[in-house]
Amino acid sequence: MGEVSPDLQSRVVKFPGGGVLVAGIDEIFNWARSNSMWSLTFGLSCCAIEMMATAASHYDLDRFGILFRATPRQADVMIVAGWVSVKMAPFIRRLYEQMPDPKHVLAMGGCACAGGPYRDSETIVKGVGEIVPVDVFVYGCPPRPENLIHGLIKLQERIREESILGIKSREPITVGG
Amino acid sequence: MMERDFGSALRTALAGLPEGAVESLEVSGSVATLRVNLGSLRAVLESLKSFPEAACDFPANLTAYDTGEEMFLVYRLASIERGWQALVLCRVDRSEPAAPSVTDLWPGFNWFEREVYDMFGVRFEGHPDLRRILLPDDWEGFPFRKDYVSRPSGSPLRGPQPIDRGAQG
Amino acid sequence: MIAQALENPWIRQLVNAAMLLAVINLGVLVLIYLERKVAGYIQSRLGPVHVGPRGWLQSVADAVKLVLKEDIIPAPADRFMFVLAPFFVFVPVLAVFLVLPFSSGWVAYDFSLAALYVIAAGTVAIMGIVMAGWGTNNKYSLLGGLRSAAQLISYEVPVVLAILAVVFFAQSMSLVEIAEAQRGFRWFIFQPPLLVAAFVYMIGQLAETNRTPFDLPEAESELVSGFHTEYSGIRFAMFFLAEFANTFFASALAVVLFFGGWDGLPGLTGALWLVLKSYVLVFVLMWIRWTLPRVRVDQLLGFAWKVLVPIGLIVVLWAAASVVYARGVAR
Amino acid sequence: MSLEPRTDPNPPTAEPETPAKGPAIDAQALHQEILDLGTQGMVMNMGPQHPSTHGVLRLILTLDGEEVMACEPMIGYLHRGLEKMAERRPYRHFLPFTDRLDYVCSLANNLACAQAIERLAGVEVPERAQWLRVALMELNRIASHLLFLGTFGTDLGATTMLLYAFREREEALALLEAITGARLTYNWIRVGGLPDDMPENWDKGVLAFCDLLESRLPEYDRLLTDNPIFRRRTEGVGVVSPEDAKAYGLTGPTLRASGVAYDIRRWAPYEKYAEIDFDVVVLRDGDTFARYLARRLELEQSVRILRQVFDKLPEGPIASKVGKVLKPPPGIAFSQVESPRGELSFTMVSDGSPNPVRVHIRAPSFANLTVLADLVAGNKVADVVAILGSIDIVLGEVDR
Repeated sequence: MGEVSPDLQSRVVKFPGGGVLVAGIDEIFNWARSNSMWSLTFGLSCCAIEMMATAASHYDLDRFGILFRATPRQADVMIVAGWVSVKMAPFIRRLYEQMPDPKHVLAMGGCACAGGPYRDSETIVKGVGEIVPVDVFVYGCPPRPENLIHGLIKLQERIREESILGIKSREPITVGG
Repeated sequence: MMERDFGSALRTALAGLPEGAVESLEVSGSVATLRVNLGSLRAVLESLKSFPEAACDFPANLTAYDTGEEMFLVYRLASIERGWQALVLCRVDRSEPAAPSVTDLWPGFNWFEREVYDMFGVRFEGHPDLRRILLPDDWEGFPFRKDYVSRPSGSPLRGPQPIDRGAQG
Repeated sequence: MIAQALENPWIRQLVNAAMLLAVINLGVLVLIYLERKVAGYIQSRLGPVHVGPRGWLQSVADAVKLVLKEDIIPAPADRFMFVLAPFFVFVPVLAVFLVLPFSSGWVAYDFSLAALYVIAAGTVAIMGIVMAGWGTNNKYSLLGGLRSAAQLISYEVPVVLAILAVVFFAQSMSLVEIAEAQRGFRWFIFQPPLLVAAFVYMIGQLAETNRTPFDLPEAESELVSGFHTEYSGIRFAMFFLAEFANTFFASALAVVLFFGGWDGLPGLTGALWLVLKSYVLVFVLMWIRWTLPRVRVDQLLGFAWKVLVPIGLIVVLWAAASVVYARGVAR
Repeated sequence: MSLEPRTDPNPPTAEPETPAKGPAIDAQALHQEILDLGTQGMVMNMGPQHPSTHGVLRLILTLDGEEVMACEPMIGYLHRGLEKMAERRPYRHFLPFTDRLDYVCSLANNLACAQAIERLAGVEVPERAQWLRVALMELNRIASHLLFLGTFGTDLGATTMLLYAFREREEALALLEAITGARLTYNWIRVGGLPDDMPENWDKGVLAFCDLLESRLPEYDRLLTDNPIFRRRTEGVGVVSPEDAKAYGLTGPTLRASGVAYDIRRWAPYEKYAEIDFDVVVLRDGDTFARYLARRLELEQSVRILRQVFDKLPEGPIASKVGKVLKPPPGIAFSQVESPRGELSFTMVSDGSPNPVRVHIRAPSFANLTVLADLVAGNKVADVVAILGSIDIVLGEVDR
């Protein structure tokens, strides 16, 4: 959805019933988009193992309609699980750009959020936020499956607030470790 | 009993070498530590592998370490049938580090030698394709040397990435 | 005025087709939900639960979301082939439903050569898949496309032989007559040659619908996602729906050919019996999908030509012999 | 084996000269001409983002249709320079980093690192701590092998195996969490022993888990081991002869599947393995199925070991006194531990200062991966995934 000029937003609301119309459409779109978040299998390291454990039968992400797709073309959410090295960064950027809109990024684990314990390592990017705009930071090393599900639910709530008239504030959400 | 025949086996294996080849040899438990000078490193390793008594045919480990003044290569060869291991230490000149490659004796050391080159800059003559293995190819310098000045890790995409917070593409 | 319009055969066909399209799409959405639930229970987990009452609206949410996605046509892709491929895969699957007799009166178009038409329409989908593989100009989809072309062609032959055996018994190509011939529990599955034909048919259809253990084309772990790697949004939804519609049709046709179509206890109307039986068969297909590993390409093709086709030929001869023998006895 | 794809030795001339009219075409010559046409391989890129979740490994495959002509693994996408960071820290501060090496069996790394420091500094470990370390190691090995069964099944298409294996693995993780407090990165082995004793009736929990696991193993066999499709996909694929296995420095189940009996727990026993009666799983034919079966049978051996540990567990201190600042004497020492992937060994060099001069981590996955390039040539694309899965590598310890 392209960037909608603000004055259009006011003009539409003034249109009798416009507000309700837009709200109605938003309601359906966001319900569909938040309940069917297909995520890109993008496991880098230890958080990937915990992501697989979350998707397995004990915690089961399929309950929320989250399916793991292998290609970026069919993914809505990119879960970056693991530390991001200098050599890997261009690939992450390219994968992010290959994903169709509307797309979101969930940085899982301390390393993806802010570089984790590798402060003095020369080949680690201090947080995936330097490469792709991140929506939800889930801290923890690795975050427990409940944390990841908490982060995903927060992302669902964020998607429900979106509107086709351009996104309101995009402050990233942070879920504690 | 283990020390005696491992020690004696080693001495018979290394008997054929020129005098200064093996600087020191001690055996403790099932591990023998040899200090070898660079010139006859290849000969010692070949004899360790080929000599039936020693039969160190298993390439356990190959690495290097740099103490700031001198740099050492560390080879660890094991003999699975006989249950003992040989730790071969060899001093390498720090400014121009070079060593004979043993990839033809043990293909397993192929990547280990590439890693030592990648991290210490030791050029292994005779290695099939000596390239960087872990670091990006355009990386300057050899990080594990003591005199390596560590670079602050800027964003890999050349400079801080403008996070387009507002625009939702 | 509407009654008048319905007299005109063209309008009637159009209404039939439109109604059929609606029923199939609804059925496919239910099928997708069923697949994820069955997969869940087989894998000792729940499957979709939070979307709508007990997760029923999950596939509706998926469909609506897919429609809303950005429509990406990759730059290096050959636009013409890329855009047309999903239609070449989706339309034949729907076209084939026209001849499926839900019950004696309920058939969109009763066609005397229905069996032949089903096979012919089925092969158009192969072209669609190869177009998708080649059109996206991506190595993964190229490999996926070529693999699935080889697979579909080599599994078309056993399916044709199985249908041929049934046609011998029913003495007619029209699906309605085939189902009529099985009324009163004289189902073809009880005839020995057709029991083997049923197995050959089901294995062939397993490969036709690209389901494990034959889901080579979109082998997850090997070719990322096979021929629909580059498709996103509504175009991918077409492939997704086509695969499930094909699965439903395969089992519905199996019910018509071997399990007596709409023939069942008088309690329910005929059509419901057919749908019920095909859902049982679809469940078996899903069960197979979530338990068996994948076959390698050369094993897959070897199995088709060295095992299935010979058995198919034997079944055809056996069926022909038993029909001639039965007619000889009758006279 | 040259890595460049087979290029066409002599490109066909602009227009083929037309054969003289009339004579029948010589089939043999035509056939020969087609043969030396020399098709050019298609270079395909598998990874670094790859569905079979082994982490970030990039395989550059040169394909001739479905056949793989050459394969070059590219690694380094998870490289953090851990060994350089170890040189900037005192010895014991490096222990938490070792969890992030082989993050599927972190306790093996902790033990290898702690053991190297203990050998360097000459620290004694009390009996009870040694026994408990063995129990922790075997429990972690079971969890790691269960993960292998799951991902290997998924690589071959049996996704249900992943869910079943993870169901049991969750039980094991719950037990490990009960004693160490973490699910994956335990950091629970200290120089000189363990940070704390086991909670009471933890051993009953472990024994109950052993019975549960043994009741579930037949289920795995029905799903994978005795499945004809699985058998045909893995038997005879990627065969490694014992000589090659030794020459490439393979270790662990990958080596033992080729018939070489080299298990550090039996070859150079550490902790209390010398007093435990278990047998080393050694198979013969060295193909992908043997590598799978080796790990599948090791599950039973680990259960057997766990059952013996708790009745021989003595009372006593859990850790020995180690000073505030640890300055080991100058010298070189190395530790050897049998991690689920092979021989994990830390080589440490000290010059008497609190920080080590060099810490080298000999990762089994790094050594096992060298064989992939030569093993894969000549197989199909589907076999590449099967062979890679059967070597069971973890990229965290390959790239360090």
